[in-house]
Formats: sequence, C-alpha cells, structure tokens
Amino acid sequence: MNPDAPAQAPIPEAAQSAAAEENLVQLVAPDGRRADGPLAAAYRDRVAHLGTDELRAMYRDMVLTRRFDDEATALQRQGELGLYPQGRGQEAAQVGSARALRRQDFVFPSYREHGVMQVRGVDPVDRLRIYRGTEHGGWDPAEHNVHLNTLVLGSQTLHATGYALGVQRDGLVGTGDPERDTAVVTYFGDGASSQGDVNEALVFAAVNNAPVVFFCQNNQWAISEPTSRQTRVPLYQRGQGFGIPGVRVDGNDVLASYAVMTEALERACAGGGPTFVEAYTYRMGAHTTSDDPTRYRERAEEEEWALRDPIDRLAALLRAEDRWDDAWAAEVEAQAEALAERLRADVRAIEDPPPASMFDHVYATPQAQVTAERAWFEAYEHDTAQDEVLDSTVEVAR
Amino acid sequence: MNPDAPAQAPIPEAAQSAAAEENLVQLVAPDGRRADGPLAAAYRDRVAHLGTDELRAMYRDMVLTRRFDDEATALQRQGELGLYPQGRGQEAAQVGSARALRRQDFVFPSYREHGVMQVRGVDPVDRLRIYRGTEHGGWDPAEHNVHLNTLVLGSQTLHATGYALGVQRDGLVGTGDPERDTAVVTYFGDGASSQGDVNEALVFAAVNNAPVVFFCQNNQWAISEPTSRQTRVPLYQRGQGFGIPGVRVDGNDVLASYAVMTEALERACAGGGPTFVEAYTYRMGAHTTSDDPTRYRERAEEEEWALRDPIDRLAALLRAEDRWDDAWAAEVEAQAEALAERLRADVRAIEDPPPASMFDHVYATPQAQVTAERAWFEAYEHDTAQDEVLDSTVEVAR
Amino acid sequence: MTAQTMPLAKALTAGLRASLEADEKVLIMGEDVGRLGGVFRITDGLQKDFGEHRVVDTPLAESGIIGTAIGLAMRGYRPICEIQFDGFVFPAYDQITTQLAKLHYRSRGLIQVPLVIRIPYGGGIGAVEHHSESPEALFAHTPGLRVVSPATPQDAYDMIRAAVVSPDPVLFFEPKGRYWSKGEVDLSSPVPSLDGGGPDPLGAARIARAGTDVTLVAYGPTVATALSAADALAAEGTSAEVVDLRSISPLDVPTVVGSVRRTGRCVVVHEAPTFFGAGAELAARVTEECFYSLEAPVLRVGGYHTPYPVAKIEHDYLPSVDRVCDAVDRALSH
Amino acid sequence: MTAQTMPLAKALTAGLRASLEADEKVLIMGEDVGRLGGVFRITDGLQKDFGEHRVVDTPLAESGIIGTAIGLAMRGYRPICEIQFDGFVFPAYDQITTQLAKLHYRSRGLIQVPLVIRIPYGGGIGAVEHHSESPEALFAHTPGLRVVSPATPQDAYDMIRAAVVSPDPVLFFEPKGRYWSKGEVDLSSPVPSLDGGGPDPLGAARIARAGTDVTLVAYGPTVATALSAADALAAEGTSAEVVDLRSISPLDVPTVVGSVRRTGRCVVVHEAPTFFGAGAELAARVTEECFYSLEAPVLRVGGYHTPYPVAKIEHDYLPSVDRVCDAVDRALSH
Ligand SMILES: Cc1ncc(C[n+]2csc(CCOP(=O)(O)OP(=O)(O)O)c2C)c(N)n1
Ligand SMILES: Cc1ncc(C[n+]2csc(CCOP(=O)(O)OP(=O)(O)O)c2C)c(N)n1
Ligand SMILES: [Mg+2]
Ligand SMILES: [Mg+2]
Repeated sequence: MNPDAPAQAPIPEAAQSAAAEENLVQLVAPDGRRADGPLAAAYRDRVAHLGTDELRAMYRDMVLTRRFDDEATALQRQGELGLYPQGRGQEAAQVGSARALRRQDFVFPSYREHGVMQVRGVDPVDRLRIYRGTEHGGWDPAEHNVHLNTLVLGSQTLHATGYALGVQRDGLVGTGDPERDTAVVTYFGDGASSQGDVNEALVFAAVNNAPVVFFCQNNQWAISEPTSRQTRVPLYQRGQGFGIPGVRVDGNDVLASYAVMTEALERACAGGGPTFVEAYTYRMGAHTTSDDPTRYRERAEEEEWALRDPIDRLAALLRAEDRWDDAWAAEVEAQAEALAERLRADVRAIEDPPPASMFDHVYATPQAQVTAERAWFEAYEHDTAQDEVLDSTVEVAR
Repeated sequence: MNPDAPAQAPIPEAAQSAAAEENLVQLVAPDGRRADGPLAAAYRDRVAHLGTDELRAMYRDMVLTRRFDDEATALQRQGELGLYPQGRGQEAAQVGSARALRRQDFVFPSYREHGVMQVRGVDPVDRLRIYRGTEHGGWDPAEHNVHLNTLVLGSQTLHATGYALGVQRDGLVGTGDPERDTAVVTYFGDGASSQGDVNEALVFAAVNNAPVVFFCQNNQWAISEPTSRQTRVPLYQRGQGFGIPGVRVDGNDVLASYAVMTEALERACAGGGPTFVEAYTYRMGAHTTSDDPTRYRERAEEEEWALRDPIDRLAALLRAEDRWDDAWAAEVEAQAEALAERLRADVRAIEDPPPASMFDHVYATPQAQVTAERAWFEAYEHDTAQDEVLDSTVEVAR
Repeated sequence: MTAQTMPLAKALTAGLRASLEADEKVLIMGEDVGRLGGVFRITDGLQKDFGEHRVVDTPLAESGIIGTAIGLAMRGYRPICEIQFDGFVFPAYDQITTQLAKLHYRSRGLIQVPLVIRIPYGGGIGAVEHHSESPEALFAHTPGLRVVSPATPQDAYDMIRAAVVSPDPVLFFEPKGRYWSKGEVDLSSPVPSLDGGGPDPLGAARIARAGTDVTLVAYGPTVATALSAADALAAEGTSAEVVDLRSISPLDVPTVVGSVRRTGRCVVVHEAPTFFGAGAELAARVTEECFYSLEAPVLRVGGYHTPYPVAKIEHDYLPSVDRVCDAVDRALSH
Repeated sequence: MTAQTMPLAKALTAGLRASLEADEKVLIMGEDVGRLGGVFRITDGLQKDFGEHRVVDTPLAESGIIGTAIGLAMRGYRPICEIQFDGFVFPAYDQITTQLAKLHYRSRGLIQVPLVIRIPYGGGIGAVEHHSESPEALFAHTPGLRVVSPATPQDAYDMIRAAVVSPDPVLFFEPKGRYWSKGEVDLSSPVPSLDGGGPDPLGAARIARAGTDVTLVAYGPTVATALSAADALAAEGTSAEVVDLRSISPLDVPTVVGSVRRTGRCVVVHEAPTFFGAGAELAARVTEECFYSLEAPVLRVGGYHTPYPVAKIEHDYLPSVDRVCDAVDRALSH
C-alpha cells in the first residue's frame, strides 16, 4: 500500500463528523467566547486587527442579510415574487468571506449568496428582479465585481477559473501591491461539488496556478439530499488530489470565515494558486420557498443548528467583549426596518418589461432570424391591440 | 492552515517526479532483479505464488501483445487499416493488471488496452475490425467480459461505476466466495483523468462503495501534451479527496502491476470500495499511426524510457532467476509469428459490410424513420445497380 | 376497466409504481427522487414503498446519473432517471448523445440499454431561467433515441410503462405545465407491446379531435392549446382536426399526412423555438407528401429565436390560442 | 490584391495568424494546439511565433475549455477554442447551451462573450466513430449562438477573422474533408465588419453558381458536392443554381428564396441526418415563402437516421453527386 494513501476504505461517516469537528477552523465558540486550540492559534492573528467598528459592520451586514431574507420570503408569500431561496444560517460564511475581499476582486456566485451581495453593495431590489420574473440577471456585474447568479450547478466555477486566468494574464498576480493584486472567488454548494464542471475547474485552476478561491458552502443539504450523498470524506479534502490545499472552516463563525478567506486570498494574490475552502454551515430555511423540508429532515437537527445561529454568535461575542451598545443595535434594527420597507415598496413597483423586449440582446449584432421574428411579433402585437380596440369599441357600441 | 492540507502551494514539478519515484510500487528493477525497500516488502507476498509457468505466461502475453502491435502498425502502413493506436511500452501495466482479474470480473477499456484484450482472450482479428472500418465495436462484450472500446475520453469510467453498482445489487460483493465475488475495472489515460466524467465516476463510486478499480495508465503523454498539463501532483493522489485510496505502481513492472491490482480487487470484492491506481509507464510509440511524436517530444526521453522496456525487464528477471529456456522462448516467438501471419491473412480477408447494414441495430425495435429510410435506400440502391447494368450494357454495345 | 379521474402527474406516479411492481430490475434514480418524491412529487411515496434500493437519490451530477445508469442497464437493470428540470439535462448531453444513443448500434445489437430519462419540460409556470425549456429537438436529431411526450393522463400512464419495457432508450418529456390537468385513466390497461405487431405505442400519433378544414399538430403541453384553439375556431365556423403526436422521434408522418390530405391545411404548434424545431421537420415532410393537397404552406406556431424569456412575459412567448387561430386564419386565407 | 492559391486548412491558419496579430487579446486554446499544431495542423507554427501564452494547450476537458474561455472572455480576452473532432464537442454542450449562448441575454447586453469554437466536422475521411459527425443542427436550434461553415479557402480566411471580431459567440464548423481543397485567397482582404451596415459576413449566403432550373442549397463540405452535381446536370441539359449558405444560424432565407422563386425547385444537401436537420428548416421556410412558385416540394439529400456508419460504407451514407442528381430528377419530374 502506498504510504500516502489511506490504508483502508474511506472512514465511515460517524468517524467523519468527529474528524470534521477536529479539523474545523473556529475562532468564536457558539457561546461568543474566542476559541482555543492549535487551529484557532494558527488563524487568530488574521482577525486581531478587527476592532469594534469592523465587528459591528459585520454584524450589521449579517442582520441586514437576514432581514432581506425574511422580507423576500414574505414578498414571495404575498405573491410578489415567484420564488426565493433563503440564505438563513449562512450569513457568517458569506459575510465573513466577502468582507475579506478587496474592491478589485471578482465574485462568481451561485444563487444563495445574499450575504455576499450585501457586502459587495449590490442593490437589494436588483437582487430580487430575477425572482420577480422581470430579469434573468438584475445588475451590472462590473459595478460591484459580482457576476450574475448562475443556476446551472457548478458552471460558474469554470467561469471563475477562466476569469482568474485572465487576471493572471493581466499581470495582476504577485505584484506585491495590495491595491493591484487581484483574486477571484467562486461560491458553490455541497451538492454542486459533485458536478464534473467543478472538478474540471479544480484541474484548470491547479495546473495553471490560477488566483481563484473555491468557496464551498456545505450547508448539509442539497434540497433533500444530505451531504453524505455527495461525498464520504470531508469536502475540504476534495482539492488535495488536484494539488489544491483545503481548509474546513466553521461557516457559522464570521471571524473564522474571514480569517480563512484572507489566507486563501493572500495565497492567490502571491501567485500561490487556488485554495479549496469548505465552510461548514447549515441551511436553516427551506431550499426555496417552494420546498418543504419537513418531508426529509428532522426537527431535532434544525433545533440543534438553531443553537449555532451565526448572528447570535457574533452578538454574544460583541456582548462578551463589551462591544455591544444598545443605541447602536437599535440603529442597526432601524436600518433593517428601512431595508424591509424599501423592499416592500420598490419590489412591488418593479414594472414588467415590455413583451417585445424578449428580443433584445439575444445577439450583440443584428441577426436576421431575430430581426424577422421581432418584426412579425410587433406587427402581430399591433394587430392584436387593434383588434382589442375594435372589440372594445364594438362592446361600447352595443 | 488546516493540518491535513499541504501547507504551501502544490509542490513544483521537479520535486514531484522525485516524490513519484519514491512512492512507486516496484517489485522488479529494470535490471531484472527483485526490488527492495518498504513498498516492495508490502507487496512482495502478492506475487510469491507466481512460479515459472505463471511468469512465462505473462511474458508470452506481453510478447504477443507487442507482436500484435507491430503487425497492426504494419497493416496500417500497408493501407489495410485506417488507423491504429500503438500500445508499445504499456504491456506490463496491462498484462499484469489483467492477469489479476478473474473470469467474472468485467473490464471497461479505453482504446489502447491491447494487452488487456490479449489476456482476456478477445480475438485479435476482432480487435482490429474497428480500425479497418468495418465495425464500431467488433466483439461480444459478454463473451470475455470486456466492454467495447470507448473513444470519448473518460465516458467508460461512469459505465464501469454503474456496472459495479449493478454487481453490488446482484449481491456479488463480500460473499467471501472468490468464485462469486465480482469486481469491475476501468482503464483510462492521464489525459482522460481531467474529464468531468472521470471525477463524477469517483464521486458515484466512493459514495456507493462500488466494487470498481480506476486503473489510470499515466503514459506521460496525451497525444502531444505531457502529464503536467493535466495535473500538478501525482495522479495516484486524485482519488483521495473523494475518499478513494490511491497507489502508484511502476507500470513497466508486470509483477508490481499484478500485485497492486490484486490488492485493489480484494478491496473491491470485500466491500471495501474503489481504488485509484496510477500505472506510471510510457507510450513508446506514437499516439496513433497518424501521429508524429517528433513534433513534440525529445528523442532523449524516448531513449531513456527504452531502457525501461517492460518486456526486457521480465526477460531479465526470468534469466536472473533461471526461469528462461531457449526452447520455450523460441516457441513463444513461433506463436508470435503465427499470430502475425494470422493477422496478415485474416485482416485482409475481413469483408466490407453490406451498405444497407448501416440501418441495422439503430434501434432494437422497429422504428418508423429507420424503416422508411431503409426502404428508400434499398430501392435507390436497386435502381442504381440497374442503371449500372444498363450503363455497362450500353458500354459493351458501343 | 377501472377508470379513475386523476391529474397527469398522478398517472405518471401510477405508471412508475406499476413498472416497479412488474419488474424488480426497474429502479428509479435522480436528484431528490427519494424522500422528497422529486420536486414535482412524481415519485412521491415510491421510496417508502419500494425502498432506498429501488428509488435512489444520486449525487448532483447529471452526466454521472446517465453514465452510471448506462452501466446498470448493461448489467441487466432498467433505470428510470429523473432530470430535475429541462434546463439541467445538458450536463448529461454527451452521455446521451455519444453513448446511450449508440451502444446498441456500436455493438450490433449485442448491448441493449433500456433507459428511460424523464424530463419535466416546457414553460408557463412562472419559473426562473433554465426551468421552462423545450429541448426535445436537440434529442430527436440523434438516431438511436426515442423522444416522446404524453399529453393526457391516460397516455402518461400507458407511455411511461411502454418506455420502461422498451429495449431502446427513451427521452420521456413530461409537460410540467399540465401535470395538474385531469383526465380519466384506466389503471388496468395492459402494458403496451413494442414488438412491431400493432401500432407503435411510443411512436403512433392520435387524432385528439376530428375536423375537416385544417389540421393542428401538437404534442405534450400544446395539445391542450390546440384543442382550445379548435373550440375557438369552431365558434367561428372552422372545423379543426387536432393530431396529438405523442412521439417526436419517430414522427408518425402517415397519420399527419392522412389528416392533411383531408383538410388541405396544417399548423404545427410547439413551445420550442420554431427555428430548427419539430415543426420544421413536420412541415418539410408534410409538404413532400401532400404537395398537391396543400392549399397553404404548413405554418408553425412556436417559441421565438430568443432564450426562454423572463416569467413576466412568458405568455407572449408561448404559443397561445390566439396565435394558433391567427395562423389558421392565415392558412385559410392563403 | 495578393491572391495566392492555398488549401482551406492553410487559409484558416492564415486567418488565425492575422487575428492573433491584430489583437493581443486574442488567444487560441485547446487540446494539442501548441507544439503539435493541432491534429489537423490548423494552428501549425502559431505557438512558435506567438508563444505559449497566446496558443495554449489545455487539459483534456471540453467543458473546462469552453467554461474557462467564457471566464477569459468576461475578463476581456477573445479566446478561439479548438474542439479536436466534431464528436467531442458534447462534453462542452452544457457550457455552450446554457452559458455561452445566454450570457449576453441574461445580462441584458452587459456581458459580451466573444468566443469562437472551431470544430472540424463531417465525414468522408475513413475515420473511426465520433470523428465524422455533423452536429450543426444541435447548435442552430439554440438562440444566442451563431453557427457558420465556410466552403472555400477565401471564405475560411474571411469568416474566421469575422468570427474572431464578432462580439457574439460563433460555432465555426470546418469541413475537415475539404481541408486540402485549394482555392485563391486574397490575404489582403479587409476583416469583414459586423456592424449591420452591409451584408452580414457571418450570415449572408453566396450564389456559388448561377442556374435556372433548380436551386441546390449546401454549406461546408457539400458545396463541392453540389457544384459537381451541377456539372453533371449541365451535361444532361439541366441548369442548377448552387447556393452556398455559409451560415446555418441565421439562415440567409432571402437569398435562397430569391433563387427558388426563379428556379421553382429546391434541393438541400447536407451531411447531417435529414431528420431534424438544417434541410428541414430550409424546406419549411422556402415552402412558406415560395408556395406559389414551387413546382415541386423542397427535397433533402443528407445523412440517414443512423449513427454515422463504419468507414467502409460511409460513402453510401454521405450525400453523393448521384444522390443529388437523383433528387433533382425527382424534383424535375414532379
Ligand atoms: C445542473 C443542475 N442540476 C440540478 C439543478 C436543480 N437544483 C437547484 S439547487 C439544487 C441543490 C443544490 O444543492 P447545493 O449545491 O448544496 O446548494 P444549496 O442549494 O444547498 O445552496 C438542485 C439539485 C440545477 N440547478 N442545476
Ligand atoms: C472527449 C474527447 N476529447 C478529445 C478526444 C481526442 N483524443 C483522443 S485520444 C486523446 C489523448 C488521450 O490521452 P490519454 O488519456 O493520456 O490516453 P493515451 O492516448 O495516452 O492512452 C485525445 C485528446 C477524445 N477522444 N475524446
Ligand atoms: Mg447545500
Ligand atoms: Mg496518456
């Protein structure tokens, strides 16, 4: 047997989760106290510079993300949105990792990264256009360096890798100038990790030493399938056989998520290549508003994870370290309320696009088939409208 | 940094090949002497029962495989075959691994596994029908438990995994009865290892503990691309992040290839799940008869590997251990000559299929489109034939 | 005869259940098909009743699903694979096109790959991108595959069972927008036979409504549209015959041609873009065989040459009763 | 004007070279495109002259090639991807269909993905399975993609350069069986412009031969077949007009219709299976627009509904001069 290889068949699941806990980078325990141990020691310095202001800013982002989530869910229930995929429970993984990014870094999200969007400043109303059914995208990716949602699982990991190869070609890796060095991060789920595209992205990234971070949010579920349907060893190990270092972080710990991400970004920027991060977290809500998790998971599990709520944890830390202030907290609450109000008003006000806009932007250049069909459509619409005018005239005349 | 993960960016290539040599399972050194060291010690027992007869049988298979290769190449040069992918240099990896299989095991090859075919008993003429352009397949997979060649890189690894899941469902894993326990092996190349399908196969195999062996022949080249274009760490590590143990074997050492395969098969049969084997070898010839390796690789490299010729190595072992016998060797030579003769005669005698056979077996049941087109074709053929008769009659009349 | 009224979705479930009962080699595999019963609940209750062994939640990898199902089929199993939505079949496209479609041919009939790939397809449900597509033409062009789509609960029940017993791979497109449309289903109807003796249960079209002035050809979700259009046309004095193709590959050309020879006019209706869609093949074929009986060119009503648009305007994209009537008017005034 | 006689393959190389020279954002990526110059040597010498940075050997993963090229394009590069053979484009089918084709639309024009995917295609070269396919229809049905195929060295040179400057993704199908057919190439011809002012250099068909009795429509490898057929027909007194489509998506319907209005008869010739092939769309369209000028139905000569057969009988599968003449005879005797 090769000494490098596990001597036996993969470790059984029970052992696995024990190992998981062991190898988890955690800086804040669920009770809000700073964590101990060798892993915490290795990462602690990376958050040492974060003072009350920074911690409060993270808290604020997480609270606003959750409020966004709740309000979008409510809007869906009211029929204002067709669908909404909730991010509840993943705020720390998302806000922590995104806060580690610099302006010039570029993000390729999946569809549940509401916390990342919050940090990057993507307008909350724009984020909901896709779910209202008025846009397939909704914002300008160049404005905040955030690509549109990608719904075909895993596809975006290849785009991120290619984009990172472009960054590398642009000479923006290893310049030593933190204002210029640029990295790319792609978010995807535990379920998506099984897709061939993700593994091909690992190949291309590793071989080319691309400045890209693979940020896998293992929220324990892919709709109704537990992570054990996708892998039998912890996901953070996935990159190793491609030559990509991996790290498992407590995704409900915003500081640990931040710390791990700074390390991965440093590596990318210095020319050290890709990193695979597994953020171990939990999807507290349903898969989407169309989903009913009671069909496939236990209430007990949800309750257990509720104790590890990432927002509560950061609040506990702030309190424990005397960084909490009621007036400030009330202000955050007010901001959340304002956000909710804005969503209630502005999402409802989103107008339907004109029907003929379906022909816009199929191509960037004039294309005969589209031109012909558009002309036909507009003539048909015109005739139909006239018929209707006629009909209603007839109606009135009667 | 996670303690399990490499602390730094992937190891550079130079270090890599050193590591490669280090972790290589080798039982016979290039000079024919039994190898030493801890890895050899770990695998030595697996070949202890192989006496002169067995070693000679391996030698014979390798010689016949090479002769098949040479003769097929010659036939291609003479215009009797359209193309031929040479296996020269990979005889040990293929013969050694295939000799470890039992009758009931099932093989999913790529397209270069001439040594595997030899061991499994697939008729040599049948193997060349595909290259003569008279068959897409050429033999009955059920006869020798060898699937047809798969030309779309990596696809067959999923079929192998699915087949293995079927074997598992059939209750033929872990029965304890060596006549019943069944495993599946799939062969693929270093280049194919980058395909998404291969990685999805690793996912499905690992999660389900499928009795399948991933046998990757790293022959250093994928047409003109060196293995460093596919991976930056040794390929035997690829499975580890999926929970699949990996082992790197000297693919020019038939005994080591055999030993490593017995281990993988035992694991599969016992219910221990998949294994990833990297057979470190060399494609001594061109990619196919259409290829010109002088465009992309150095003569020096070819010469270096020529010193590690797998057939020479086994011959040296046989001689060193007094298992060689000139009369026997002459007999093997005569068999090779007979094989070549048979190929020369029987490949030339392969008849072209009748044109209308193109409509056979598109579907297993009657299908209207095929029925209609076949009828049209046959009528058209008939008319054309009549026209030709007419034409030649006219010709004769003139 | 034990006819029951049920939605198309439930007829499919019943057909799957019957298939699982009839042959222990049948298994269902896909994403979320187990406990959840699939996002459309078509496999609802099946894992509970037949076990995790027969109804299998797979990793999220479509190529892996089809590729391993091919291997299972080679070992004697009959996998029914669910693709969660139309837009997610493409990662499996290579396995379907280069492997599944060709293994029987490649092996000269020695390997059969009796695989069913169920794909909920079509629009009109207000979904986000990739959840409303109609990719059937992208499979019909590939020889070796059968491509079918039922329009009624009875056909759903019969055709899914026929697909499962078919020795050939079947792409089974389910009109998701019609999952909840109800109809009578005779659950005691025998499994259709594919031996070539009778009409091909996976290839024969059905006259859904008789008429004399124009032939409307549809399949899957647009059969209901065509029938509604026929109602509207009848009110205006035009008698439309409606042909429900059931199968996109092969096409039942004789049935359509027979109808068009009688009516002299033909309008094909599908949701997929008309450009290179099934309507093109039908128009070409019908014109070839009815050249002297056609009073007007075959017209097509379908999706436009745009990606499937956002939900708020999808009804302007989808073929509507109005658009079908408009096409019929044009055909009549030719 | 510096016209030179060269084979189509060399014209492509020249076009790629010119594109690499004109814009440093252009890069070539694919399997074996570097030192080897590709298995057909189309990129021969380019890595030597432009460096490993501009001509890149990728890992063997087609989805990865197209997916990373999309990312590179989003970062401002203009990747030209080579797919080694027609039959190996399918692993990339998802990236092409759900991502490449839709990113411009999805982003309402904010993201351009100027990608060229070169695919040697078609048969007649005695190859093994998967090396002789004609999958163009499988891309033409998807809105957002341009699908073209040159038939002459001059068009190869002009169209590849137009494809590279196109802001839209282009599937560039190269008739591999005609790589060594020679023709005059003016290497100083300007890069065609896609601004919509003049004829679309990636969309406009070309009358390859004028005639009066029948219109033969072809593209890529079958243009030569159609021209030979026109010769043979001329010997029998039939004057055939040959339209070289150049583009499969969009189709230059006005040019074809203009021709058919004059000749009254139309035969479409392509190597892909006729069932759901480009000929179907053309037949439907031509019939719709030339209903009263057609003397016979549009006939199609193409591949059969079988996987591409073994090499020894491929010439019975491929459209031949004889089969084209036979179709013309049938059209004339209608
Ligand atoms: C290629 C593909 N297959 C299937 C789907 C349907 N689908 C949407 S989300 C989802 C589960 C994804 O799970 P995971 O990757 O863990 O992300 P999470 O939803 O948990 O954030 C599935 C199966 C899809 N979007 N794309
Ligand atoms: C999906 C796919 N892409 C490309 C090819 C073309 N091709 C055939 S063999 C080959 C190289 C394969 O290299 P490797 O996997 O190392 O196997 P080897 O030929 O060395 O045995 C390539 C690129 C193919 N057959 N399938
Ligand atoms: Mg998940
Ligand atoms: Mg190789």
